[in-house]
Amino acid sequence: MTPLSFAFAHSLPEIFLAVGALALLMLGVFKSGGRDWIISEAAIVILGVALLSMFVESGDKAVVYDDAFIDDAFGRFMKALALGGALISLLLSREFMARENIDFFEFPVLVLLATLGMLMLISAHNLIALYLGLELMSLALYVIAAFHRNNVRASEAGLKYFVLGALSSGMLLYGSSLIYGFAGTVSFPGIAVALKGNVQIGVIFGLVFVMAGLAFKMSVVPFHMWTPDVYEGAPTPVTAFFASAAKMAAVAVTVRIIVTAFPGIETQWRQIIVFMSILSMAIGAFAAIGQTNIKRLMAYSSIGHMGFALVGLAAGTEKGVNGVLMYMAIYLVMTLGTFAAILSMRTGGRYVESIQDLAGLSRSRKGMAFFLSMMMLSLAGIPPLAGFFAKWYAFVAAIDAGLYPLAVIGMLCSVVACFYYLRIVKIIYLDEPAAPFESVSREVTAVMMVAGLAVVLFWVFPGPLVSAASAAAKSLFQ
Amino acid sequence: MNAAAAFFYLFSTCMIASAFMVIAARNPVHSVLFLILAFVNASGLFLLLGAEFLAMILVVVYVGAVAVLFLFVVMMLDVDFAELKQGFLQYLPIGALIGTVVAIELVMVTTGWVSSDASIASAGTPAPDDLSNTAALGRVLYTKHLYFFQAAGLVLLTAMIGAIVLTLSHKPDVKRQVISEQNERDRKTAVELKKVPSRAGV
Amino acid sequence: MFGFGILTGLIVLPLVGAAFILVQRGEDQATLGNIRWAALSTTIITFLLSLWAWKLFDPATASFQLVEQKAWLGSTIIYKLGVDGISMPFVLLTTFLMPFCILASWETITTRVKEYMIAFLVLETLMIGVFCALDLVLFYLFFEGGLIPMFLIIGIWGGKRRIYASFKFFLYTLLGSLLMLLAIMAMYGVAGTTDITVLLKTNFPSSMQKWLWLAFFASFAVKMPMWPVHTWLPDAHVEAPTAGSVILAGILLKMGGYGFIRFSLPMFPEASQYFAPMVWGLSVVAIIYTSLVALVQEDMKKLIAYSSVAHMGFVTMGLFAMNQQGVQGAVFQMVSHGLVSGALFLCVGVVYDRMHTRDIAAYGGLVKRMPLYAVALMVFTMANVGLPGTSGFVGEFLTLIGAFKANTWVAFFATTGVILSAAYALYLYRRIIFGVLEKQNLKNIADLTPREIVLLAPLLVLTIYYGVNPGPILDACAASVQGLIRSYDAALAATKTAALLLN
Amino acid sequence: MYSAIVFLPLAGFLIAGLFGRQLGARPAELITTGLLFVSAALSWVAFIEVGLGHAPATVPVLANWITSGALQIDWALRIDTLTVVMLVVVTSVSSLVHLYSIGYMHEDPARQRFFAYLSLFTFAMLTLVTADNLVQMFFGWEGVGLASYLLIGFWYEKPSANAAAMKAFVVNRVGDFGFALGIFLVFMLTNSVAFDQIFAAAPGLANKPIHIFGFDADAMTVACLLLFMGACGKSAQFLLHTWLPDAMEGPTPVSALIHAATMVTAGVFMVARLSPLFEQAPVALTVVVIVGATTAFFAATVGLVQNDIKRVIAYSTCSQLGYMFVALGLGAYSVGIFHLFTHAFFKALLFLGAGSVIHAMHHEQDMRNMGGLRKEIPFTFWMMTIGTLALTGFPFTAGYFSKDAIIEAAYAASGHSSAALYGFIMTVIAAGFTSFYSWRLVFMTFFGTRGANAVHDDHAHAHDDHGHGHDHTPHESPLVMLIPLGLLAFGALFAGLAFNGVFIGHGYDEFWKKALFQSPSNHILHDLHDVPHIVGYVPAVMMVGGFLLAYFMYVVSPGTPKAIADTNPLLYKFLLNKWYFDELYDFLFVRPAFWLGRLFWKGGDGKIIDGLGPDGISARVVDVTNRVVKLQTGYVYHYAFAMLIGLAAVITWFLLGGVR
Amino acid sequence: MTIGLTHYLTVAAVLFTLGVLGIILNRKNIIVILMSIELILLSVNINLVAFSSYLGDLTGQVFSLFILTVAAAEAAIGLAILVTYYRNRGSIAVEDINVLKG
Repeated sequence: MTPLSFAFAHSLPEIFLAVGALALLMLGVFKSGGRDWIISEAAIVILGVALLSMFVESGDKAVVYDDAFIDDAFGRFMKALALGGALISLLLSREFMARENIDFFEFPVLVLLATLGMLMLISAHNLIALYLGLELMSLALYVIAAFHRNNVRASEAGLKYFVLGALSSGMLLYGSSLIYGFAGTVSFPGIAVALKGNVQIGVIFGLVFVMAGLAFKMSVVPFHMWTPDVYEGAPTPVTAFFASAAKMAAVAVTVRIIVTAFPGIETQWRQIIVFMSILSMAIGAFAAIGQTNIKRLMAYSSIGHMGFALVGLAAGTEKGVNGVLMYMAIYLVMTLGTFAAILSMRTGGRYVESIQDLAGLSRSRKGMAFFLSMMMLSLAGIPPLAGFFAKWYAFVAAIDAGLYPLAVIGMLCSVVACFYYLRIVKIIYLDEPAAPFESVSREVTAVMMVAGLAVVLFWVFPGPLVSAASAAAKSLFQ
Repeated sequence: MNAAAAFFYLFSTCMIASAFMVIAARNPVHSVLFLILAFVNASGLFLLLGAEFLAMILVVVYVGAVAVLFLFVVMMLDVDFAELKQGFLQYLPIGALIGTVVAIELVMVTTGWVSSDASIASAGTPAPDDLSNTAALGRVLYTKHLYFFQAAGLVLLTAMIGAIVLTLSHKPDVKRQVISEQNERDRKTAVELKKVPSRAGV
Repeated sequence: MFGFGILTGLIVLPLVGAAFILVQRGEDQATLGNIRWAALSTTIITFLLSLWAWKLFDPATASFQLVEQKAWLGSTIIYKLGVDGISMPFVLLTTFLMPFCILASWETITTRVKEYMIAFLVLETLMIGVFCALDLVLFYLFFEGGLIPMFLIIGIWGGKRRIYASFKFFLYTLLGSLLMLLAIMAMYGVAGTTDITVLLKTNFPSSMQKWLWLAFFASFAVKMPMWPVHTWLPDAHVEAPTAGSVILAGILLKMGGYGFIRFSLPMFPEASQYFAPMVWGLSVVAIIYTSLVALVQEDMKKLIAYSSVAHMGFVTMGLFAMNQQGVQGAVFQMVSHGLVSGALFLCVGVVYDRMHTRDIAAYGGLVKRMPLYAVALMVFTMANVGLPGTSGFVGEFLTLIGAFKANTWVAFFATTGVILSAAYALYLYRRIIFGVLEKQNLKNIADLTPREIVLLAPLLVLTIYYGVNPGPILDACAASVQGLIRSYDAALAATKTAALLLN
Repeated sequence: MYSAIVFLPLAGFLIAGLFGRQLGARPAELITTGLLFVSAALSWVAFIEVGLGHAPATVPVLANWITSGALQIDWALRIDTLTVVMLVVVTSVSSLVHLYSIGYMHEDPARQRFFAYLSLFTFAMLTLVTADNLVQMFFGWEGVGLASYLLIGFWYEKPSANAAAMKAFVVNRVGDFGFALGIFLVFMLTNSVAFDQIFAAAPGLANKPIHIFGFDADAMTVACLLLFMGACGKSAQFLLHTWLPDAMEGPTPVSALIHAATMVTAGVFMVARLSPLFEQAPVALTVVVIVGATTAFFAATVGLVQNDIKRVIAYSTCSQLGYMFVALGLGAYSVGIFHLFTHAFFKALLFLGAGSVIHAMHHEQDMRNMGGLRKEIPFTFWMMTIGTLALTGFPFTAGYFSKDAIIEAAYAASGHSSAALYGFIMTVIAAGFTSFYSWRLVFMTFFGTRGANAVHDDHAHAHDDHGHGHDHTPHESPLVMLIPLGLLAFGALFAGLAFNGVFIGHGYDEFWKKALFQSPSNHILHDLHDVPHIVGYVPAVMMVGGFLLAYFMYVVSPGTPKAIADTNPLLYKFLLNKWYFDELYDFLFVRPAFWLGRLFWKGGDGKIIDGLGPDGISARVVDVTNRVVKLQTGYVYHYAFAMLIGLAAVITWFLLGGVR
Repeated sequence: MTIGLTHYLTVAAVLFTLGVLGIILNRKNIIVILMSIELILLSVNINLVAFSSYLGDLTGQVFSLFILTVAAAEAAIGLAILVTYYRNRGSIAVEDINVLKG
């Protein structure tokens, strides 16, 4: 057993977050103001510090807390994404929460706790750690989904999310129990060892159940049904948080468990992944076409994008993981940028969510129109925008692994998907202007601009992300 | 048939029957009570398996806390339970069919379990022979599984915050006790003397 | 400059202009004037720079020149630019046509001038990039990127059915190119690099070649466009603003042909050989079918659009004839078609600006009021018909003669296009220009303005110049085409030997 | 000098075309005409030097045109006897027509344009005849087509003129289709398109089989037939002749220049030029004879009943071109060229004379509205008579020598070739018809009384609006129009006599040098002189017969034609409607083309391609979308159910599939 | 007949299925759904404890212990959300929860 200090050193960001959350909680309670920006600012700082710590090279990977927690480049990469997502979501939330009169201090605290859950999830190295991380994240997410507690839609969203989420974690647990029983261990590498030359169908069943639970969190078809409703009903910044940070954690743990625990049954899990990937891409593409609410549309869009990310995972190779990482990183930026834009949609003193409200945006708000359009086209995967590179890396891996039908289906779906992204661009640029939007806070605009520039100019300077992702993917296979 | 087997069948039959009643009962209060029954039976099964600590915990936590919480909410929300569960019957055939299929498949798979030396050898926390179940758990819970313990704590904290933030409402028309204010009261602030003119009313 | 070469300069220059326009503020006439002049001068400077590049270019060698290379996406996907005799003419064509597009939009575009100019300049960057890129991913980037500005150009400044047209254009071409993207990925998987110069030397297994070829074909055939995936073109053309049509016909269509020469033929010689009959068949159908369709059109732009499809049929036919005449003819045909169809669309724009209709029936007897216009249109119509002495002839003739060597039936049917093109083109001309000027609203129509003369005169001169002296273009690509064909034949011979050895 | 001959007209075209408006009409006319006369003078010098003298045949290369692999095409001038003959014909007639047009067109507001076109035409024709390779010839070939198109459609406000112009171009293109394929095949066979190389390679290609269009055929035969198809188009031979009569919509000088003297003879010239090829393809030559003879006969029959003065002459031209091809097909290339040479003079004369008549009649072209003009325009009458005499082959006029030579040649060859026999019979009959319709024209126009058969159809008056002040007294044309008539009449009378010897007689070898090729087995020229004298009289008999018949029907008994027409209405209608070729083609090609076009457009593109393609797919996508969206009911239990089904499906899959 | 692991697993499987069916079939009352979830978790616990016992490994019991903990937390959150929802909507019928759909 490694000394506890060593373990602490490797889980410093998590500890920092946990302590920070507790401190802020106390601060919030004792200040008793209820609505104070200090808390959320402090939370942002905490997240920022944790994010920065991810860039500190801490050497090779280390497994601590008795096989429960792993610290490696892959984890750091995904944690950085999750933290980034959380940070930006929190940044975006400030104005919204204030305007909607729900700017309670608990919100930043819950976001911190959820983020902590994500980090634990990303670093999980056995099934118990996975479950606890997942639940810590989920419980906090259930709450903040319903955070707009006087709003029917928000509480319905929270309720649906909770019920289905609980069901999914039940499935995950059932699967975990099967895996534990058949492999005799909960440790990921232990499972991999136990599976060597001795594949029982019980483990495969366990894997299916576990994948179902994780697929729910990733919002992958057929475990995606909650996504549109919850995305629509939850407060917009919360939706942004779901779509960004929560996805990162879910994908990260899926990748990790598949790569480290189940390399022995590649054929089986690949079938599951391919199945889910194809369905997700198709449903994401088709269902989004009929949407009129932009948050709902983003929900279907995210379903589709998870399908694309899974294309990379289906390869199961280092290249594939690299593809997933690139995909998630770029997807994160696009999503946050889009949600920043959605948060800029405010007319007559209230937030609007209808796509038609964007009509003629290019006349009234040129910058926003441009960035949102670029975001849409990037989500559609049109080069030279960043979204193209995301698809590139994912599909290259699939092609490399010989998954041609999957790749072809994916491409066809992306054409269908392109239609609705294009429709938004059309509404922005080609339609007659609707009521102009009111001005929004500087941070929302800044997020939109930074994300937009990153998406548009990614191709000019792709080096850092590419090398970081490939290093992260490599670390997973060491 | 030995006693263990008899008890096993007793507990499991009761448990499954009450579980069925949980979802089938018309009155939610009955559902909660059947849930309690199911947990108690499960606790019996745990005892049969030699997990005494968990058996007790199950009774304490579930029967004592969770089930009561349910009961509390059911009562509080005062929902109408007289309505027929039409939908229940509508989806019963297909639901039951798929459910049965899943159950049969699960059973088929679990019968394939074999205890292999390899899986026993890979056990992360072998059960010590010289300690009672509770003691053995206690030894690992705060040492080996410290991380889990802390995480569970955070989960509970989250649940607490969540429950509070969602349900605690600061209604403006509700009078609340503020101790400092109470303490600071004195005659001057508490009592106001008014000169009431006679025969004029207040 | 910073280790970048002249080609990067060509690519960046329009972006600089776009950036300059971007920072212009205000909606008043002076600002709009500035924007227009900025766009025009940017394109002209780019053109001059491309001329300088041409001066540095040595047509005697088949290898890539002016090559520059930088690390980009990791070590295998690189930023690599270069031109050879096949791409150089297209680069020049692009830079040459751009000032005309700007000029053509000078007065007709009055709304959102700033965005319009930026879209065009960005488009120029992307188009030049397509022809200069020596890395497949980079190529794809530019190739697909062009969709965005073009989508906006059609969608914002287009005609009545612009939404339909722009969506059709976008999604149609996207579908094709995504399949190509998969092929690119597969090639990357096999070769471990996307450097085109390396891929040109890579031998792909023959079973794989067919799939790769088909995937590339899907993209280029749509882009060309070949029959039966051509239906987006008439719609796009009809709805696009004049300059958009010019670019579409002048350059975007050429990307497909360029792609065939650059990728399909040299990289998948066996598959090209295998599928050549199919391409011939489609080309012939395109030539006859679309010519007939052009004959019955009632919209000027649609007619020209259909004739473009027919002319592109000659290009594909020539390319897959795979001999010196065919391929060189195809290159020439593309350049020539760029000039001629661009000019024709400009001509349509001239009357459209005056009458705001493209209905052929709305015109008639224009020669009475617009003699200069009639002359210009006559020259371009004749070039479209392929009259010797105009640039249209050289390409058509060479592709046909090349095709004849490859397959006489193909040439036979394709040559009927000579008759049909005369029929539809002259029929159009007759209905617009000739006859009695009896429509009341045409009575005061004015002849070409100085701006329009400046617009059309250079194209007219070049159309005739290249018809009489096609040497500059043919010589430029001769060595490269020769190299292409030599390696193609060598590859086929090698497989044949291998097959014989196996037996 | 040779460059000057070719490029002076181009200069004229550019000056008149580009600066015509600034210069004004008169300077433009003078410049173009002047340049043309210089060119003509130089041509005669060249003719004397190269043809009659001993200046060597040269091929000065001007510039490279197209180079692509083995294909090397130069701009070059091939100067040999054949060329100079054509140069003389082209520049002479052209310069005279220019001159004539100054008078004829003097009221037209767009004269500059007219003269520019004329010069452009001349330039194109000159490049055609000086071409050193097939492609350059094709350049000239299409160039004259363009000029012809422009000139026929010169009066652009006339719908019939526009239609005729288009028809001319398109029908010519049909011929060019064959020509182009011929060029391709020649290139494939010889790897060159330059005449020297082709001719050098030709003997080696005789009887060489080739697989083409799915058939095995004789290479040279196929090549020559394809090339001949081009000749047919340009020279308005049977089946591709329909454009020529319609082309009469153009101003009359145009008809004289293009549709009589020069352009239509390009086909003849081409076959003669390519004689080394045709000599290797006897089957092709047979086809040439048959087509030529058929045309000669067919056009003559139609000419019998036409009422438009220009159309009569047009059909006559068509018929005469048939004669030329008969000669070529027999291998008597020089005879064909000789007829071309003489025909140019008398046919241009006839056309210009007709123009003078029309001019006098204020743009009236229907002969039924004429009559008795002999008195009013005597000079024109005499000129027309000379032309008619030459055309019908009156002894010692130009036509006598060339036409009779053709008939004799046909007879000479008929012994061993049924095609030649056919040619002989047809040409003889056609000679009679020629005589008849030519005299008919003269009699209807110049004899009798005005308007004896008057009809008023709008067609004839279509361009009254640019007529004069309407004084309907015919008047003699100005001098500037009469001088060309006189000069051409001189040629029509004496060209045959003067050049008979060098073209087809004793001076043959010395004159032609090696410009025309005859294979060693070709003795036609020799046999020609050995035919029985009786054969020489046959045409004369036919001529006299035709004259007498015409005289009887139109002077002695003017009611006869109508009576004959009434008794044979079917035949009359058949001939009057030109054997219904236009209707047939309209039915066979034009309508189907439009019908197919519409079918492909609405049905093919609209319904099938778009309907199954983009539009159909997008509609299906929307259907799918609607269904998918319906799945999203909003009910938690449905969502959970979906999860369960997904789960059940996957585990069932694995259970059934087992551990693979 | 001795009671083996399979027996326990079978019981757990049936219980799991019942729990899932409870979620799917129940139409009227969301609280029953929450209780069904508890049934699912219970089945998992039986599984884990049974495995733990037969493997002679405590990990399963530890896992089960934490599941119990989390399940309690989960129930709390679930009921809290339910209460919020009830306040807004005045109903906890499952069929009423479909404002969000499509």
